[in-house]
Amino acid sequence: MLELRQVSTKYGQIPMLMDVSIKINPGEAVCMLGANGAGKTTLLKTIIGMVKPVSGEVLFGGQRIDLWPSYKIIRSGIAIVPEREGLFPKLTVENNLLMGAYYESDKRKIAPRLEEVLTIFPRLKERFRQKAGTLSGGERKMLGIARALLAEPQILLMDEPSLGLAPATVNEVFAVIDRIKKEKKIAILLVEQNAQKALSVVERGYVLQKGSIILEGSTNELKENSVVKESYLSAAG
Amino acid sequence: MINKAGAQLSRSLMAIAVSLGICLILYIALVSPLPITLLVLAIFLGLIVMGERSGGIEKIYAAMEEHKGEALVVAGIFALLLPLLVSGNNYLLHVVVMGGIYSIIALGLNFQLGSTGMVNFAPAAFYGTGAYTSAVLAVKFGISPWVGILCGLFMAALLGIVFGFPALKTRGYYLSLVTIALQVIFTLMIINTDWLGGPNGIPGIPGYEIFGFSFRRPLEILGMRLPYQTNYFYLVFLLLSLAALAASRLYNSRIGLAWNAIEQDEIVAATQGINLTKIKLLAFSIGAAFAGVAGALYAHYTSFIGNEDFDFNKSLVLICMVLLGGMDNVAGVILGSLLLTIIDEKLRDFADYRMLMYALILIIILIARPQGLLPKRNRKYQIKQDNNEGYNVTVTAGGK
Amino acid sequence: MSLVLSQAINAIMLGCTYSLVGIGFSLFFGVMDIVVFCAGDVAIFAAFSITALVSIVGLYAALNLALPPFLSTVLIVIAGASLTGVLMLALYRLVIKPFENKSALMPLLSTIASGVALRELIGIFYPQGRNPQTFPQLLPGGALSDFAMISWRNLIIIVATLLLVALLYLFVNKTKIGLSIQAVSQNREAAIMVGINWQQVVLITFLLGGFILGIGGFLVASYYDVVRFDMGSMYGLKGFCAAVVGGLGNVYGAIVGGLLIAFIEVFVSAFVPGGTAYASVAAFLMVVLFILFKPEGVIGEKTIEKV
Amino acid sequence: GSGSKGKEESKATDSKTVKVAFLGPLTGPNAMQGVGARNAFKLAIDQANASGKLPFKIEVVDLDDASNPGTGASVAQKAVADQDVVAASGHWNSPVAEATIPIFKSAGVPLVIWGAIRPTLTSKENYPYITRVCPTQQQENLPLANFVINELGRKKWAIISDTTTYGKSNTEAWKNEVKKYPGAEVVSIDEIQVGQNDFRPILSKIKAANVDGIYFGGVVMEAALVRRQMVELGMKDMLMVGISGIVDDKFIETAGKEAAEGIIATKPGKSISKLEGGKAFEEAYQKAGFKEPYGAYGPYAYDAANIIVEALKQVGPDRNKLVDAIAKISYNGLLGVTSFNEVGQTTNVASTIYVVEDGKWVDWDSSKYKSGERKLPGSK
Amino acid sequence: MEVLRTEALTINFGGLKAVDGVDFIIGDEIVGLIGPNGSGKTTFLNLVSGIYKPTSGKIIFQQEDITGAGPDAIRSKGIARTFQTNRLCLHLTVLDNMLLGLYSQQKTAWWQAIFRPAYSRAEIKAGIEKCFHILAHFNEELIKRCYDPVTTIPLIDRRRIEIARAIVGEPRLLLLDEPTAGLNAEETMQMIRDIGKIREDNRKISIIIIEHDMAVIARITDRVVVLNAGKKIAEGLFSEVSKDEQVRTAYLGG
Ligand SMILES: Nc1ncnc2c1ncn2[C@@H]1O[C@H](COP(=O)(O)OP(=O)(O)OP(=O)(O)O)[C@@H](O)[C@H]1O
Ligand SMILES: Nc1ncnc2c1ncn2[C@@H]1O[C@H](COP(=O)(O)OP(=O)(O)OP(=O)(O)O)[C@@H](O)[C@H]1O
Ligand SMILES: [Mg+2]
Ligand SMILES: [Mg+2]
Repeated sequence: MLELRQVSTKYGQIPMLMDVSIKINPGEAVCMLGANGAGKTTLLKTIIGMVKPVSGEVLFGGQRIDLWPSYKIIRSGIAIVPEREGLFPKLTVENNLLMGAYYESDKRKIAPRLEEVLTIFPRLKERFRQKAGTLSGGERKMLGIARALLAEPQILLMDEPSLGLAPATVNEVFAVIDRIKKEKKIAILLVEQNAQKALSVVERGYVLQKGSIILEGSTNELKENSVVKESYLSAAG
Repeated sequence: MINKAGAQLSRSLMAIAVSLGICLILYIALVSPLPITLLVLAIFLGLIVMGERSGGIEKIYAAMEEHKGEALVVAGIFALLLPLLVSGNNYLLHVVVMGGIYSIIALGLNFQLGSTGMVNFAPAAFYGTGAYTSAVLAVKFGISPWVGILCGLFMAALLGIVFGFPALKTRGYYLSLVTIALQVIFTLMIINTDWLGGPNGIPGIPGYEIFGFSFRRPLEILGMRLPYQTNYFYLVFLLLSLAALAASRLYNSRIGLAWNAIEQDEIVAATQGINLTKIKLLAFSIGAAFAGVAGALYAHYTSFIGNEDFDFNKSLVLICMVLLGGMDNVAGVILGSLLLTIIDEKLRDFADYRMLMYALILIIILIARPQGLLPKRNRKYQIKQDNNEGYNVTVTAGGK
Repeated sequence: MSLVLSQAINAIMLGCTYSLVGIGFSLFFGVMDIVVFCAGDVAIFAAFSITALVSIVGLYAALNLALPPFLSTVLIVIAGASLTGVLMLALYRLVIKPFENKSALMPLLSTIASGVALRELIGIFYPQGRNPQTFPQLLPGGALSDFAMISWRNLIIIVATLLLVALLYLFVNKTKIGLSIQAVSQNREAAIMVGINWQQVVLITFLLGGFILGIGGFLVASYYDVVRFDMGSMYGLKGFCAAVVGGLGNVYGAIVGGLLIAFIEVFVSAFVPGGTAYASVAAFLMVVLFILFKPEGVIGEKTIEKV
Repeated sequence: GSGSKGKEESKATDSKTVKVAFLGPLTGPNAMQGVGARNAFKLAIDQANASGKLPFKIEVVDLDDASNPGTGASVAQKAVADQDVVAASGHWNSPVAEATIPIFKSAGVPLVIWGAIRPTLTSKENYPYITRVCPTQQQENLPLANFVINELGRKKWAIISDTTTYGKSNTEAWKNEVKKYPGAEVVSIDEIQVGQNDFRPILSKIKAANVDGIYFGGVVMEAALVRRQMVELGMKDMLMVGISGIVDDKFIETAGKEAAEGIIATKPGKSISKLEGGKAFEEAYQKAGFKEPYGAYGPYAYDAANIIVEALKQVGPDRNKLVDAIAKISYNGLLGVTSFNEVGQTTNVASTIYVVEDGKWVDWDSSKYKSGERKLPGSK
Repeated sequence: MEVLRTEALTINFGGLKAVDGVDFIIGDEIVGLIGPNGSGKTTFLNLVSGIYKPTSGKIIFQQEDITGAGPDAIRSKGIARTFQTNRLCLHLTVLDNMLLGLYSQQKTAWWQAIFRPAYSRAEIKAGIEKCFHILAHFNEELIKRCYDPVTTIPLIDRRRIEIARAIVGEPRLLLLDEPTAGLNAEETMQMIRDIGKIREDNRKISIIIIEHDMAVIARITDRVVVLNAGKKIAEGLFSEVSKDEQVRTAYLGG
């Protein structure tokens, strides 16, 4: 469904991604692990066309999308959960959410979806008319996730969904990921630092290091791998 | 060892050469007609850009910082000889004197605009305060212009605090609107105050005198008769040097750092213990004080001041000087002010097209070189690292 | 008719002229987060292009042969405003776009400079451009009552101002494009992430903003019957003030702000002895006080910045 | 033989050029005044060069003071820096003249003022360096007051002036004049900005005050707008008067023919048509192909140029000698015989009263108003 | 010994009580501040560091009432902080950012900056030495890059610089807002070690730390305080608090 073939990107002169190839099948959840600054966010931005690859190609549903403008890529069925600053600070929580379903042609579908995400994150309901810019860090993250869910895409790109969330909410989020994957057959590319949790909801995973994929495999393979164990699953995690 | 000494020598020569080169460029810009001036400017800019691309400019900067003594001496000698070089042409000297006066204001404005990021559209009001204070004291009360400079400095600094007050509460566009409004109010109040001459301005302001020698008299040295502008040229040059020294020392101190921090992030600055009120008002009042001194100089130089000399357009020009030269870069600000004064004067020949050309030049500069001729530089401190005893820091900061 | 009433009418009319430019500022700032300082000059450009269309090209006379005068006027205004819209687009490309993500000072200066350039261009290239031009009378001039000041023209200006503001308000806050304009200005990356074609949105905003300024320029010039090449700088400044006093960001704030400034000016010059010379001082002082003590504007709610 | 000698001679004369500087507002809001005067000035110099009576060629250096004293000072510096510049004529704005006078004085370059009218410009201190061919503001307001107050019997006045020096001095001058006539009074004074567009608040107030006339102490553009808005507010039947600053066809054009009808203003000098050389001047001006009208001060600039030429003829291109020659001159030119008094002020102060009639400024004496065919606004 | 105490600290954002009557006390210890998202933890730090003014209640720091004091005054008294989303002066160099942390301790006034007496020189020298000393503590690499603008520094090092900046001025109380958010397990471990080192270096520094990573809380805190909806709902050793029913449902989850 989504495939990157030998994608490389640069920030100015500095190479960021090097020959990255990944593949996500329909309805599949895949995670991407990697240290700080490894290029995970860049990878997601490359998929949605915010960063243009210098070589390689990105395919989505069989079509080459790397030359498309971002809005076209998004409208063709990809949604993204932003890492940190992906909200409209002066719009209310409500309008921020509605922005998620902005290109849904069938307006009747929006109301039930809204209902649904607000039951997942009751906190957002409490803050419904507050400006997004005044939310707490965790609340913002929830809003980012909720907005992406509202789009009901074919594939959901999630950039560290557990970042800054309370433990209970983290559990909730991963439960939701599991559910939408199963119920709505939405494919998921999950970028996470919380490897333990991430590996519990995905089928496969990749490890990105300094812009290159150094490891890929099924959940179990990864869990057994020494690098993953040491860097992502050690005692503190 | 010899190699090292050789490298040292070549760097010192490089610094001297660069300094001389800049002086020559300014000189050519001054004496040539506008197209050549613009061409010279373009070439100069081209050289800088080339240097930046190839990294060569870093070597030059390093050499200049290391041997700034030599570089400054060269520039100083050049300045001392300038009245002879223009062979007593009083118009060219007049342009340079004005350039020096604007440089002083621009250095002051830079504290607000460049260092602290507070948009101030009213520097001309500070300039005017200095000028009017000193002029009124001299004309109405017969007080010596030398005392007038101090009073102008003081009054401008006071007004700086008043105008700086809005900067405590607002930022960005709002602040720019407030300062524009204050500038307009300042001009209107001068026009409406008959005591200050209203629209007539103040004519007949006396010149400076030292030991009975009037600055309005031609200067005779070595049997040569140099026009009276020469006297003012040396005075302005002296004060500009002092202003530049003060500005660069402030830049390299914790005050300059605090200004920069406020520009970047006020909340971070406050949580580091920076008293925003104090430090912001300081930027305004010191900056205004510079402009006040410049204003006093101007008043006693031209002998006439009127509200048109201190209006919004003048503020705009002053802002452009800082911008063209390079925000928060002392050398850049001076360079920018001198060049823009020269260009501004040359544009006079184009009568009807002057404002249009001015606007177009400004837009082109903004687009082509938004960071200015000499962009902001990182603060450097001279640090030597000894292996055993940690870090041996010798402070010689104060580069520019 | 009492003096106070006639002065109030003067103030309302003056306020309208300020608001007409002010809404341009509000649209660009409140929505695009950018101050387009040459808005006043753009409006005056529109007035000049309409003057040119009518008195040089002779369009009005030509149209009048086939259409009722009312329709000809509308067509001419649309033509002038469209020109202005295109001009605004060009300005965006040339002097605003290069400064995206740069310090706020840059677009401010570049638009001030382009305002100067615009008015100088008019002064130089318009025939006799530095002299005031008589603005063609396209609006019916007749008085509605014995009182000369209540004329059809004044009424049309007031109604048109209100209508413009109302439509713009609805557009910005209630339509999809309006919301996406806001989204783009607040966070471009986020706008991209939800699939907004931000370039298109920006173009539409500037086109629309130019169009509205064009209509504004037409109405302002109709009120004075005269246009001058350098009128725009003052209108720009007062319009900006109107937008700020009203609260940047609410399009309808510009009306409140414009009226407030106009009332202060008119009443100071009419009822304060010797006040005429201080009318502008009073107006600007009010603006300063507003920014300092109620920066969110007359209407507009205060929010505490989240840290 | 003789042919080659003639060539040599012309060569010699060609190589010798003398420069005279013209200063005035060539850009900005007052550009029309400056450009018109500059054209007339150039015309005179061109004529002098063409006459072949001079042993050298005169070149005009025209410098834009932009109505700004700072600019003025700086271009004056430029002018005196050029040793070839032996004399100058300048300025329409008094503050600018104020700023440049010390410069000319200290360089010993004679300055003939063609259009700045603040009384204090010509003074004992400035004599003999500074002379002036045009009358001062005081000299201009006097005949106007006499006419409208004394002869027409209008007593109650509202003053509208701009905040420039020109406006403020006019306000002062008019107040002083009004005082001279028993029963006459000024009931309101309003100061406007140059560039202001809306005068309705002021006019509404004046309307309510019921005055006999509005004295306008500013310049063309604002005057035209004031008149236009007077008509709009139903004040067409109120007299409006002014001095030379509004006597310009642009006033009528901008205010509108209808609205301008019956406006009265005085202008120093006699109307061009009445001057001896007036016709020739107008024709020459036309022929020279200048785009802009010569405006109110064109004739003064023209005479100023000729005075300089005359002095040059007398003493040659020497700054110091020219200073005295100009100050002592008695020159019969376009405006009649000009000579300067002990402070350098012209003694030639004839003035004419104009009224707008059918879209033209017409000499009062030959107007339908004088003959009683038409009635001025506000006549009972 | 009591370092900081708040009494019934409350702040209102237009009807929303983000912090609601919190009594808090910290001595020579590391206290963890935990609670669900939006429970008012960051707001509490903002109150203590003077960025927000409390609607009611008191803040007492070392026996002195500092309620309502500005952030700069509070920093000068010895409370330093970091931010939830990393906040450095991005276009200044690493060293300049560090020197800012020393601002409140340095004395050079503006006129001294101009005349630059020996005293001021010595002050700068000592300051830079101190900055290097602290940086060395976190990452030697940063000393080599001390003239690089922060924009070029990787995120994790930025976070280290932020903490280094906070402690270089030797505060009595350090407030940390989610220092390990977004770090992977290995990086988190390192951060814990670094924070531990701060305490080893300077026994007299108390720390309030906000975290959502319970492993971190368990490892380094002496005590925790739990907020929910702006109110304090529990406090004590983490091992005990984590068994509290209310805390489990509100925060930790099943
Ligand atoms: N626009 C940009 N220009 C230059 N460099 C950039 C830009 N954006 C990111 N970088 C740099 O690229 C590197 C990788 O960034 P990226 O955000 O992709 O990493 P990441 O794997 O998502 O890390 P994290 O865990 O911090 O989210 C970082 O060092 C960052 O500083
Ligand atoms: N300036 C403000 N205006 C309005 N509401 C605010 C403001 N600041 C914070 N809030 C609200 O106060 C509540 C507490 O926010 P705070 O940032 O303190 O939460 P937190 O405990 O730090 O949460 P997190 O763990 O998600 O960072 C939130 O619901 C937030 O929406
Ligand atoms: Mg990332
Ligand atoms: Mg928080």
